[in-house]
Amino acid sequence: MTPRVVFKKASRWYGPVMALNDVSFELGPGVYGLLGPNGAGKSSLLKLACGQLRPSQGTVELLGRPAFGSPEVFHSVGLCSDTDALFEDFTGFQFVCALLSLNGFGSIQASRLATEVIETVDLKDAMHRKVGGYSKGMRQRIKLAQALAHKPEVLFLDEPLTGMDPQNRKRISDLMKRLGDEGRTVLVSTHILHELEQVTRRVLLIHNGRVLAEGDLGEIRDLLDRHPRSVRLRARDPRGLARELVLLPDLVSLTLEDASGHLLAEIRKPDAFFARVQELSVACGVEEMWVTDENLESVFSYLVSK
Amino acid sequence: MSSSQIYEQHYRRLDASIPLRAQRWIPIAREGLKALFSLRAYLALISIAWLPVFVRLVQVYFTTRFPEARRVVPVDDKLFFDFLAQQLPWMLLMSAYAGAGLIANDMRTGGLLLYLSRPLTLVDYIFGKVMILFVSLSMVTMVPGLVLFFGARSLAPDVLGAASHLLLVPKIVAMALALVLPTTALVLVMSALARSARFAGLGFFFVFVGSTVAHAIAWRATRSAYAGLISIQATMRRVGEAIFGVKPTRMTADLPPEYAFAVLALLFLGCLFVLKTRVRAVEIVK
Amino acid sequence: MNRSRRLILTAAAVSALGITFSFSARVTGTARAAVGPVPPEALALPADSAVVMGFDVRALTGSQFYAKFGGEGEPGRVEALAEIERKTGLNPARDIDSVVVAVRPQTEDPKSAEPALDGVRRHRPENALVFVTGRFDAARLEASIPETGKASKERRDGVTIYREASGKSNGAVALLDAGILVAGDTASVDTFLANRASGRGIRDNAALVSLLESVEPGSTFWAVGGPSVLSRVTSEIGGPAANLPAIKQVVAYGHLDPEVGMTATAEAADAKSATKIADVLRGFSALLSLQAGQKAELAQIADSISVATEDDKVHVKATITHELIDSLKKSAGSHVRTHKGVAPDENEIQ
Amino acid sequence: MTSETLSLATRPLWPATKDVLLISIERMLPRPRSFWVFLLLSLPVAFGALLRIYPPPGLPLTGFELYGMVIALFFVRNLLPLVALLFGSALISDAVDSKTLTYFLTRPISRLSIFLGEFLAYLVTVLTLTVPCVVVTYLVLCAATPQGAGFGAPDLVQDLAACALTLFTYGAVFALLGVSLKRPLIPGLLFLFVWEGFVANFPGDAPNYTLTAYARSLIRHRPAEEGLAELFSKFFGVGESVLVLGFVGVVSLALAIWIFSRREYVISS
Repeated sequence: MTPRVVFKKASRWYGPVMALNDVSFELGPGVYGLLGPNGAGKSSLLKLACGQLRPSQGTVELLGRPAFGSPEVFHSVGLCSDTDALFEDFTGFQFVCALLSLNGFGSIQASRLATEVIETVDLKDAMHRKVGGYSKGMRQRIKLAQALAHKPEVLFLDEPLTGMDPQNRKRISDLMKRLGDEGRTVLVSTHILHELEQVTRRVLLIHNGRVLAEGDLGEIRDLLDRHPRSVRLRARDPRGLARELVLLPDLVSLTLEDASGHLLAEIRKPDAFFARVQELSVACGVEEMWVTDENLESVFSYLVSK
Repeated sequence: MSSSQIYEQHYRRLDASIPLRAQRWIPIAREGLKALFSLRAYLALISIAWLPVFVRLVQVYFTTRFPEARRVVPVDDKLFFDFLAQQLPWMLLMSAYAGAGLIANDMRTGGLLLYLSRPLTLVDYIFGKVMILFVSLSMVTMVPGLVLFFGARSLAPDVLGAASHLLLVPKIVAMALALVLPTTALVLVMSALARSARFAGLGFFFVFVGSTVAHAIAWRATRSAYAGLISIQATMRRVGEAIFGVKPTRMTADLPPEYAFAVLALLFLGCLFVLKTRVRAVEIVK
Repeated sequence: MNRSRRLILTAAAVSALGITFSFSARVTGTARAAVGPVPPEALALPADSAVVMGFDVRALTGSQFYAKFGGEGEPGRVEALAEIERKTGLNPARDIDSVVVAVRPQTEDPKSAEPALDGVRRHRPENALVFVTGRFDAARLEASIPETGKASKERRDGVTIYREASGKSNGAVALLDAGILVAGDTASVDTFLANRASGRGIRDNAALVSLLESVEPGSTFWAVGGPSVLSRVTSEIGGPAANLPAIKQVVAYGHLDPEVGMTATAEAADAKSATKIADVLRGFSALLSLQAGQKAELAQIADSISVATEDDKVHVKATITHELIDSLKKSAGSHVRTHKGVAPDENEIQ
Repeated sequence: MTSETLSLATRPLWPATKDVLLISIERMLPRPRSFWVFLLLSLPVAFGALLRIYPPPGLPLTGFELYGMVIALFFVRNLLPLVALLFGSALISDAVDSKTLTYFLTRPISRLSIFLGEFLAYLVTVLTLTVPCVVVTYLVLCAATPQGAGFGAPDLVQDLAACALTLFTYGAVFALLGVSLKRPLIPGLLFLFVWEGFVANFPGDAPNYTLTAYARSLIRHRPAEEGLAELFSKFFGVGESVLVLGFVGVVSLALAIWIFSRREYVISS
């Protein structure tokens, strides 16, 4: 099957700033994660993919046509952008119907499709309320609804789960999985790793405008686990706390900073460590805890340095 | 029947123990002005608005070399009145540029909440914003007016050198205040009423131009000087004419300057009142 | 999309109702709508006007007729027009849309009727008021006035009035707005302005209104005359016309494209007089035919004129093609060239 | 889920334009800004009503003349260009500011459709706000006067056409500003009040280069000029004015469409 999204040596810069550097990949059916820290170039990549930006160099193709300047492809493409922008004076139903009309659906068909998709994103009760009054999660879901309503072959979802409660996160994650299983191409961008884990194992790792890795999420997980993370703690009784924590098997190092009274721990299995700290919090008077490098930035720095 | 304790639930006033600083509006004004002065377009606007000062100074210099030219272009009170009156379009453009977004942007983006989550009162916030605009508008009216006066005085000491001419300084300041204060208040009201800076700026122009045109029509229809009271521009001009003691235009010749002044004062106070009631950090969604 | 649809429909309904109301007011006559070819603004022309005539300058300058014959002109005339334009900024062909002229009978003014130096009491020309619509450069018009005589300027109720104060004549020009100019003798201009303020005017003269309403809509030029002036016309022209019976009223109108056409209806005192007038006209036509040997075009002209009577009315219709005018002009030109320096033949039609 | 997608071809121009138009009208017309503009445009109605109810002694003008002043000075010369600036400059830039342009740009419709739909929505919106105000002003000032409401009926229709043309041309010019500049307000105001305001009353051929000189020439029964304008203002024939305004409007629209079609809009959170 021909790939639906093709980047060939695509680069994009805004003035002197390089947003995307020599990116090449192809996407077929299925769900893909676009993973990278803030400012990595995820949004620029998505904008290039759905024809909002021209590549400064190289080519970007969508459904076999140049992504920029081919509005016809949007019969089969949906975008849920990261901007929190809606037609504020429209009801949720009107909003989806209006955008369906732009796709060429007549009013009856648009109503049917809109009702159907609004049910899918669980907004039926609020569909006749103005979107201006929606909560953050509801806004996110109606945005998703307009992207899904015309049943596109290719879906670009930029941070789709932002602001949703756990129940809806689950619902939307399941929906994304289902769409992938149906043979659609879904590219989901996020900087939160575990959000992706629930949806797909195929990821594109992007950092500083470059695709660092393209592959299975498990491998990245392993990389992460091999990379020790630093945790800083402040407690009433730092020495007592240190005595208990040293006993943990996956502790790499533990430093007591005398001047500030802080403990600095390097750990491999964060889950077990956090559980133990929880248990000790009352006895040792744990007052504060910072995970100093548990962001993707540090993981990527680690990956880059490898 | 058993009874249980019912707690009265209400908001309690927080008695902050740290007293508020005295000039709390200063950081707002300072940061706002800093942001404006970093914009090239703002500086360009000020520069263009200052061109008439140099033209007038050349004019004054010319009359010192050719005193007979003073019969045509006299160096007197009217010179300064005309100068300030001609600065009006620049002041309006500056109002739309520097003032339209002052409150509108804060209310749209929720920035107002950030301000009010500091030890600041609403009055401090409004005063800070007023000062940003006041300074900006003074930069194209009062300041160039004073520069023109002192420049002209040093170029033509024989005409403006006498101590009595120093009275022109308060006159220039007074007319500049008559121009700047109502404009500042009106622009800020428009900025508080509109969520978009563009709409606020245009809304201000709508009101200003609308009142001027309405005056023109009402005057032609009634030939009554009192029609001038509906025009912000006409009242400003009339007050200026009275301050400088120059001959009024025929459209406002019979309009008592006190009335014009009262209209401007009412406009200013009314706008401040609207600002006080309208500027809210949290919008109640019904 | 309901809210916007409701707003648009409401706006459309209000506007449509308003426009319909205005036009029905115009049609039902509750308004001061145009009377025949006289535009509403000109209805303040004096009610005692005896002759009213008009010219649609726009239609003229836009016509094929003008394209063919209007561009030519004697050099002197072109220069004169250029001079007018230089002085007043007015290019009649470009700036004037229409002209209406009202001729009033001379008022009995003992001073103005005093005998001239030779002791002969003459009829003064009738008072005339010219109403012009178009675009006027007020500043240049004003600037041009002092050059032609001492004039005073007066502004009254938004109207600028220039009065000639030289004493020789008593003309006045009023610029009503940038698009309307009224000129004439002071009394007539004042009457016009007074009528305009009070809503009175030509409508008060029912006879004239009915004449005006019989002018064919869309005519390029037209004229109507009532009895007060016409009764004197025939006697004053002199010559063979002096023997014609008096004409009570006349309506004439015409157009220039695709051919020059004119229709005139004159009302005589009775059927007998009408026949007499018709006979004179037919005689004139026959005279033209007789000269066809010298000029073939004259026969064509004679053929194009038809005269008919109907009770006390005489109808005259004439249609002259542009080609005929062209050939007439050419032959006239050649004639003048042949007889260079000699007075034109008395039979020649210029 | 069965695929209901249509064939991969950009939607035809007019149906797509119509759909954009319907959405854009709904986003433009029933908004507070339209309400405020409507209030301002209906000021002459209140003014007229006041004059009719309490006529000042010795009012020297007829109702029709007053109406002429309102239409020429208030509407065509001042307020309508401002209305055009408000709505026209916002055409695309409002969608950029509110970050909703992406919704249009990710549909199978051409950018030409988007622009035309938005521009038509602008025209419908401003005409919906303006036309009733002009008509009602006319009726309030002219009905039941000695001249009557029918006196200027043809002028009323002609004036409405003049208003529409003014809104079209200025709207197109400001739409061009809106798609070309990030902050079109100040350049727009400079154009209106410095260029149009002064140059139209300059001597010589200077007024030929302003739009207002042509727009005001369209009002046949305009009042006499006063002040500087009385000395220098220039008027043109109706045909010439219509041609020039139409030409400038069409050229501006074409340029705006060209720029909009080629431009990238980087909309980010």
